[in-house]
Amino acid sequence: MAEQTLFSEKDPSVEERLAAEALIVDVDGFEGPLDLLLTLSRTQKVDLRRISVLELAKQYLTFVNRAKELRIELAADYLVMAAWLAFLKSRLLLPPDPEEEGPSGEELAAHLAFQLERLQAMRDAAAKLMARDRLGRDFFARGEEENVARIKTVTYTANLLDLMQAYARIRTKEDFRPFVMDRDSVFTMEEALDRMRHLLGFTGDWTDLISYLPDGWHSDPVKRRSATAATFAASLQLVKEGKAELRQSETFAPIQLRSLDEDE
Amino acid sequence: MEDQMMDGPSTSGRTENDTLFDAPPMAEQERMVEAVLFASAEPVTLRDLEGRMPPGCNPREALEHLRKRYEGRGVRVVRLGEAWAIRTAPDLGFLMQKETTELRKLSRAAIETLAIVAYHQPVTRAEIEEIRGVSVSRGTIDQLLEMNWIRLGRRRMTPGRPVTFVVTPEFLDHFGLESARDLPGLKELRAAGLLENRPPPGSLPLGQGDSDDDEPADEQAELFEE
Amino acid sequence: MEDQMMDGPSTSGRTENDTLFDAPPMAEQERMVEAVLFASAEPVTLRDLEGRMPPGCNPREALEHLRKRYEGRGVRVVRLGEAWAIRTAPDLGFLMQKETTELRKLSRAAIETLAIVAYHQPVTRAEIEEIRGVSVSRGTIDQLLEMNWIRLGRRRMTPGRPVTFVVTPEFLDHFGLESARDLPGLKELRAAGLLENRPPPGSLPLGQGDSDDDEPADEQAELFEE
Repeated sequence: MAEQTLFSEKDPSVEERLAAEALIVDVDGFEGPLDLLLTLSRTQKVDLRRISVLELAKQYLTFVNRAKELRIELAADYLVMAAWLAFLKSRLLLPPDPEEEGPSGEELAAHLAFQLERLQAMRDAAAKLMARDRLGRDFFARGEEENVARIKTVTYTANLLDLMQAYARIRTKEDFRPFVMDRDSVFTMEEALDRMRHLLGFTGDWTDLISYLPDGWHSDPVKRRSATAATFAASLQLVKEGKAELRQSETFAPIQLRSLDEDE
Repeated sequence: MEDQMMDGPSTSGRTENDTLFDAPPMAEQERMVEAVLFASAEPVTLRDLEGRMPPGCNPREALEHLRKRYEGRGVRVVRLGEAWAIRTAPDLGFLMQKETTELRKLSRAAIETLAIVAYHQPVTRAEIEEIRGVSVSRGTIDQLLEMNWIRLGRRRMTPGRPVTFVVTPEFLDHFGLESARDLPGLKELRAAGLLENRPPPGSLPLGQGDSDDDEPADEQAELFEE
Repeated sequence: MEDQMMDGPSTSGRTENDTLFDAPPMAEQERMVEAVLFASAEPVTLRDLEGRMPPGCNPREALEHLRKRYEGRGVRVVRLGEAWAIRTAPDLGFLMQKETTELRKLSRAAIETLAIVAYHQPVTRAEIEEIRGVSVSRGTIDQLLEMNWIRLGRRRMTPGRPVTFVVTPEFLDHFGLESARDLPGLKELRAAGLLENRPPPGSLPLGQGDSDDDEPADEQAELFEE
């Protein structure tokens, strides 16, 4: 069996080979593997319902092999389809294995034939649709709309595209905005700095840093952590600016702060 | 104004106050519907007609009379879903070279997508892709939306709640269809089972170990849960 | 198409070749004149009609027939100088008032506000401002209320009990939506090219993006629900 398969792949009929070459030249013209399969199926010159999927799989694999020989790069989906068809072909050729799970080769082939028939049906339907009598070409609407302009009201309008674009615009704008978190329990360094600059003048001597925490930020651990960090960072900034000095008697001892301005 | 009426004795009942109690006679309603349809290039909905005609009128019935009256004439009364319009008879198109508009060139992808929406509606993007065997470019859907030939339908009640597409009254108008049920060959296609979303037998043979690109697989799965 | 004709034996003379020798029957000429007058953007002169119709036709006579046919109908065939047109019967002018509304695009502020209400409803004014990043003028809200596209929803059960806004059935009707839930989500907007193809910072952890709760718009909407 397997040898026979190989044989037919390596030595396709002249007709098949010519067809495959013609197709390869045109590979860009196809809309994916299903479209290509549909075109290949036409060479069988039978009703799509009676198509030989095995034959079709062989033709497709021949096509892919020829493309490889000609060093034509095929898109990934063509290769995926080739792998699947090779799998299908082996299922169709080998006697059914009772151990094997999943659908039979015949079921898979029938589904592929259905997909091809459905695609062809939609193409035929599309052609019939486009060939209908059409507005503006075969039949016509009123050319001169009556204008009995007595009441002139302005109606504001918008269509769905406007609406979606507006929403997209807002959301896109948001993408550029700094990520805004729920700020309820965040005390920023800027806020701490403001507060300390203001308070520093009133406290002459060494003062525990913790006493600079704003009211209401002591009890909740999350808030306290944020306020402490911000206040500490702010105090470092003040030291850097030469406006204050810090001291700590030992590791983990309270940190104290004193204004330098007063000394001057 | 009233004196132009010529349909017998009931005509005199057509003053502002009386209409509240007495709808105009059907012949008069037919005239009204005729005037409104003639004046508009766009299809006019039944609701619009009801809103414009005096209370108590039955535009649906008047439209049926009007349609019969114009049978075989140079213009026809056509129904487009819930809307009505007057259009020239298609066999007279040759007289209208001056009015002929260049039809917008549609790509093959757009034409096929349009047909799939029309025949399979409501249809999701994943289903369109399943039928065509290729992904649908965003430009294609956009173009059809922009031409007002398709619109968003109800969301599918499947995981992910994908949006669906359906055709519009403008689509029906353009292709001279009374409703989407009148699409050519619809019955035959349905009878042949070609409008079904038949699941592939068993599990998907492709992309087994590859769960990275599970997005299409997900949508695919939804498709078959119907 | 020929079978649409109803005037006896001469009908068969209406094929391309024959018209050179044998003008179409008068009833057919009347159909032609009717279609041309209907479809033309301006009044049509006799000469124009002669130019369009097959040789041997007598548009003047056809016009006379047509004019008689429309006597007493909702529209009339009228002569305007050297040209002819179809016009609404003067007594029915009152039906045309609706035709004269002028359409204008909604302002950017209004469409954005409307979009936010549609996507986030029920939504308070403060929330709209939060999302837009700018304040919303009273006029904008009033305009949307007046257009009947948004209406007041339930009050929020939060301090101050602010009013919320929701979209109306008229809104859904205008935009061809079955429900506001049919609006495409952010993911779909992005796929349709209406959004920058870039995930908002921090919102989509890599590799977990395509699970079914990947609809930022929906999530956002829920944020605002009570």
